[in-house]
Amino acid sequence: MPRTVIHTGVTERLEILDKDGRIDPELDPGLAPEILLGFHRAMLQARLFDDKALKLQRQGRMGTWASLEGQEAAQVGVASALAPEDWVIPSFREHGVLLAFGIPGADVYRYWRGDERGAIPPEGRNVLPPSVPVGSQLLHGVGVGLALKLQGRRAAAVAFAGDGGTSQGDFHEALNFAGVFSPPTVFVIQNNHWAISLPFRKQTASASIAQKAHAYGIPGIQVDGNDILAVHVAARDALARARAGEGPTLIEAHTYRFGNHTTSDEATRYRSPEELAWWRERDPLLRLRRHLEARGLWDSTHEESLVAELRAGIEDMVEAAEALPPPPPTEMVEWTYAQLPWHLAEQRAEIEEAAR
Amino acid sequence: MPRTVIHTGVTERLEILDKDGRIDPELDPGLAPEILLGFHRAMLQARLFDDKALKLQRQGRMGTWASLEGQEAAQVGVASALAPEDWVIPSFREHGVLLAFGIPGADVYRYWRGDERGAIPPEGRNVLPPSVPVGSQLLHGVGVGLALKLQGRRAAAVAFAGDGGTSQGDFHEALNFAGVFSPPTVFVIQNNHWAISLPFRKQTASASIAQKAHAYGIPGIQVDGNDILAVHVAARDALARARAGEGPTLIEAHTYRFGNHTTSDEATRYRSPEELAWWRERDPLLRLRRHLEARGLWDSTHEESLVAELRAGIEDMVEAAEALPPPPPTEMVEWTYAQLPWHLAEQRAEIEEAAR
Amino acid sequence: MSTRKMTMVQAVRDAMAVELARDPRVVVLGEDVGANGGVFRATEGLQAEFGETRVLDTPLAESAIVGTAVGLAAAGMRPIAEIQFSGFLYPAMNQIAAHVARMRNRSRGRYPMPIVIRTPSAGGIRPPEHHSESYEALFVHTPGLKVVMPATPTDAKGLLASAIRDDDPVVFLEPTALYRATREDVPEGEFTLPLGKARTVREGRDATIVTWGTTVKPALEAAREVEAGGVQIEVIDLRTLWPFDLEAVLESVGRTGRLVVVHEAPRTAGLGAELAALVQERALLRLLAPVERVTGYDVPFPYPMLEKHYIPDRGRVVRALRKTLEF
Amino acid sequence: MSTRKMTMVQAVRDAMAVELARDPRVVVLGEDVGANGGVFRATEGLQAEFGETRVLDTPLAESAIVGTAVGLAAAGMRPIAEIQFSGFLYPAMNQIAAHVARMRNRSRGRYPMPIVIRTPSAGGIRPPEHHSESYEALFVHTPGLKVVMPATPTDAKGLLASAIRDDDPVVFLEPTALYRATREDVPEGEFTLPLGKARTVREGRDATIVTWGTTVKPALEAAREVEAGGVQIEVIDLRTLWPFDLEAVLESVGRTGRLVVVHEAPRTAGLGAELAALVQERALLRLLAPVERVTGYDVPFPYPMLEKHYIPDRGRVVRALRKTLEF
Ligand SMILES: Cc1ncc(C[n+]2csc(CCOP(=O)(O)OP(=O)(O)O)c2C)c(N)n1
Ligand SMILES: Cc1ncc(C[n+]2csc(CCOP(=O)(O)OP(=O)(O)O)c2C)c(N)n1
Ligand SMILES: [Mg+2]
Ligand SMILES: [Mg+2]
Repeated sequence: MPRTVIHTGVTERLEILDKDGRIDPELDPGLAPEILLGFHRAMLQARLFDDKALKLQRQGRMGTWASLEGQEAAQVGVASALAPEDWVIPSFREHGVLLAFGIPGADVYRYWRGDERGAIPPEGRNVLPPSVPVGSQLLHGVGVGLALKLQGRRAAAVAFAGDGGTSQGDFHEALNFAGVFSPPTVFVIQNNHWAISLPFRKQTASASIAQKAHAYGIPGIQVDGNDILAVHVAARDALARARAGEGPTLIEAHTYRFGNHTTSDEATRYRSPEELAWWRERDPLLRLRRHLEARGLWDSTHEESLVAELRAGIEDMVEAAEALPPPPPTEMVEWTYAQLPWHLAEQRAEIEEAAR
Repeated sequence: MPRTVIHTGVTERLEILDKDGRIDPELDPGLAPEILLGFHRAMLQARLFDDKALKLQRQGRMGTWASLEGQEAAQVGVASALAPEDWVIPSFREHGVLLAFGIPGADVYRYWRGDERGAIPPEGRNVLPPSVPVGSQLLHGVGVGLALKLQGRRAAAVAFAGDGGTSQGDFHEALNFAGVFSPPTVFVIQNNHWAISLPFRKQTASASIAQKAHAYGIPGIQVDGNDILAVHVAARDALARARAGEGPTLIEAHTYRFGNHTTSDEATRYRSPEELAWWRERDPLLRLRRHLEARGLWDSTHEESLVAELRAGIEDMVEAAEALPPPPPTEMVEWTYAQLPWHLAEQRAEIEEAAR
Repeated sequence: MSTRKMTMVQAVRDAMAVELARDPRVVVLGEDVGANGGVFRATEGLQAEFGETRVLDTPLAESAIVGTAVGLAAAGMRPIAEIQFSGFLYPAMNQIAAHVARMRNRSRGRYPMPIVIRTPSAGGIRPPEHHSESYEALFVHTPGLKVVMPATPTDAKGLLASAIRDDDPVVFLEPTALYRATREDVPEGEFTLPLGKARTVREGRDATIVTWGTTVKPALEAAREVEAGGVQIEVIDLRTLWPFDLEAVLESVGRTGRLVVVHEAPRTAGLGAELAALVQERALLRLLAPVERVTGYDVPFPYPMLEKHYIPDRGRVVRALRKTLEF
Repeated sequence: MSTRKMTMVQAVRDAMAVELARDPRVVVLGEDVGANGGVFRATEGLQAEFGETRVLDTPLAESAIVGTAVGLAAAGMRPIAEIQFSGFLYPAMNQIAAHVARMRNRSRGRYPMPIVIRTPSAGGIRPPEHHSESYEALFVHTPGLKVVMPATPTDAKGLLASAIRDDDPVVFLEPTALYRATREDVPEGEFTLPLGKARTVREGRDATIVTWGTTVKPALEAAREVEAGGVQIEVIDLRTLWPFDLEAVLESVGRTGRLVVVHEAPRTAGLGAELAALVQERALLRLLAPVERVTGYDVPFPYPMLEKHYIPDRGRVVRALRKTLEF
């Protein structure tokens, strides 16, 4: 009786599609070929969209950009499990989630060109603007989930953060609130193993992020985040539970950012080419392509024509983004309050005078 | 390979002295009778000291008071394992820790009578002033521990919080930093099952606080916090590891506050007499007394004379606390900066003028 | 309109009860707001009346209380978040300043933040550290927030109801020292008072005092004392601290030519500075004397033994009035 | 004294290198301050030189960075905590305001807090949201802190060294837009400049501009432009924002009778308000015109497309100077 075990927390990892594109037969979710082709399309679009942004940035046509290359499966895997009435609460690197959830690419570009208007989601889609203060948005995921629950809606909220985000107090408070109030909220942590220059092993002494779920009495799972099937299945199941009133889940997607932290960063200062090479072999896109090819669903001709089609679409997005004239300077005071208070009315006049 | 267990976190609970005063022979730390009598004395002193404060408060001779009754073992058990060169970083309920660590009771009373001077520890003792913002002090425990480590001292820091404190982001950040930097810091959470009116089961969906240690890769243990031996042994071992450079520990002491949250609270509004009665049967003081009595080390005569002796000492503390004249009003500006800046020199003059 | 005698804390409770009944989007969340009814009883009985889904006892985490409110508001609710004491607003500061205050702007109106952050505030009840703070200037300086502090039960009810109905976030500071200081007839049922309007507590022609919350009382006492000397002092209770009723202030100072601002918060970069700055900017030539500030000192709010020397009292306001009148 | 050409960010680095070498109690902690040398390279090479126990790469948690610094300082160290951008000070606000600023006072001197909180600050580099903020007023309003913002490489070095040696906590705001804007000869080795002393950048008799950080440059440009009309404008760089050099300000305004305060932070309850309040309080009869404020607007710092319309520029300062001169 005296020295007793009071809790045993077991944490699992899910992998379905291995790096050579083979599916574990026992875990095969049996998705239709169109679905798999759709995953591939969305991942490729995300990669090309990202690549274009980096090019634009070098040309001075884009602001600071946080590249998602390498994290396509982690992002599309989740987005592909969303229903239109779900809510997305992103961090700043989830361009792939947004695109796959139906946010116009032109808006994403607008936002990162430095225009607040790019954060307005189209009617019928609920996506909060990117949250820059790391980790803080996870709490919004709790609140949105709670609102959906109070309103009796059959919808879920998905909130994103990175491995670095798990060190913030808000991560803890969000997961603890989620444990207590059981909102339909799925927390997706893309553990890309770096928070700028800090490697995951210095971010926490915990062996995984998934195991932190036990601290909150909620389910947690680690998935191979470069395995679109594992991510999709974990997200699908978590979302189904959420919508069914069974509460929150923590998903850790093990992945890697191939590029720099942002266009202001130089990753070679702090990480080795060997590590990068190791992860490039586990490229989420290649892996799915190998699988599709092995099943005779895909070949290089398909690939080439899809790339061309997606590139053309992305050029249109760039054009649309750049076609939008910058807002007038007075725009900056229009949105702070529902009605313009006296001091901002005065300041609007100042702005007009200064612009003259 | 696909669905694999990546982590198994086992959490244990330690109990040595049961509620009837019997020691588990396998776990008996074999402490000398003088030590056990010392524990009893310190716990009794804490209880009488607390009781006196409540009386003074009712007479208008004390400010708001947070009663420790019921938590004597959790506090003395830790304090009794401290070395003089260790650091104590308390919350606001640790009067029993302070007394047992050698802080003059008169100072503790002074502090709670509303006089900052009561927070100055005697030379040679390092105790930070009570920290009122719940949970925030745990980070100071990390910093103090880190300083001790950098300075190469063989000493440890012990930081205290309550069950409610574990919901704060700072708890998480502190334990995560501790996992990463491995300071000689022991975190003691007195889980008294209530944070004002919130019961522990609504504070977190986690089954215990101890298991949260797995989220940070550090050792955690739950102890029966009303069992002075279990608390002492867990604290002693954790402190020994800390001083030996083996890093931090999280200790959850399961206990109960018998009284109101503070003198501003009315606990009958939110908790049942049955619950209180259940815990009163597990009174930490009674339990040790039963043990001592069974071993022939104690009886009611001893008890009566010790109560009388301790009460007399406490009366002296009250007298000393009340004998200290209140500081002059200008005292309030003297300590904000090392040197009085111009604006506070001016404001000091204003205070003098206003006091005239 | 029927009325009932209420203390301020009862009026606060009443405003929430009425708005909870009126609008299903309103929810209350905070520490000890449920069975305990709040540590000051401001939410007494609300959970029993409206249920645990409308009145939520939260774990002990202020950032989470406000951050959850952000999500609730984004998804169409109108949360009232209680922070147990204003001293514990700091852990929520990131959520307040980075999200509550900015989400409407950041989303170009798509996600407004109709949130009220209620918090017992200011000094006078001799509590432990961090239970007596006056942080209005921090929130006034943070674009996107409105800031309100009532000084009477009626104002508390009407302004809180307006704050709850307002589409913008409101930091609602409740002076603990006034919670039970007086009872007065307060309208029952639905009742609002407009935000952004000051209240002239006493009319006068020789000097103006602008103040709010706990210091309205010493200001009035000082006005009466000084008036024994034959002058007349106007006392304005600002009520809405931002965006405040500059018109009322300028109108009054335009007549009196003399202004004393009284507040509990530390002086430097406090709201008194903004009042002084705006008045000298717009009425320099009307000023017969410098704007005086009677405030808390620039030190942490002292522990109970010295608290009464910190909070502006009648004597200090009288001295300032004399100084401005004799300038 | 030998000198070397340095940018501001090099000067900042140099100050830390010198103080780390000089005093074993000094430690640096923050996000990416190690191998990466800080996102602006302000700590470049320091970890290689002083080791991982003196220069600590922390997990991503600002409250923890500052809270750990509190413990370090209490136990005798002199931590320099880097917050990666001033926009991320908020999560650390509770530790800063409730502990860093109060621990000395709370312990009646037993636990002083010789902490420097360094943080890249203010706008002009077209970054994402929360990377351009000017929060000096929040810290000026918080008793117990000192606040510094340099505008030149030399000041950055000398003031940072003094801040590190100071026994009180200093919030040290580094204007990112000036990190690499200029290079100048900066003294090598040990070098300090006193806190609390303003720097007169340009002398003049007709109006005074008080400013700091990024807006010193547009202030100077405006001064030059207006002087073409035959007047002389004094420009004062405040450098230490609290407790600031009131004497220098009053001396100047006493001569010129006109004051324009220029800062990037939002206007309302900003530091400009305090300057206006103090100047009208102590020099009302010398004022020939109201104190003018040229500031950021009372909205969140805009995204890159509109940022240049937010930050006070030469044109806006010129207009304010003309207004005050023509009053
Ligand atoms: C509160 C806060 N602190 C610091 C930063 C600066 N910053 C931006 S991204 C980042 C690293 C984030 O790492 P992680 O959470 O792992 O996400 P990733 O960038 O890898 O996607 C940092 C430190 C920030 N945005 N917010
Ligand atoms: C940050 C913060 N929020 C709220 C409070 C008000 N408060 C004081 S004690 C307390 C409950 C603390 O519960 P717990 O941590 O379990 O400690 P206990 O009182 O049981 O010893 C609360 C909410 C506070 N002091 N600090
Ligand atoms: Mg990462
Ligand atoms: Mg408790």
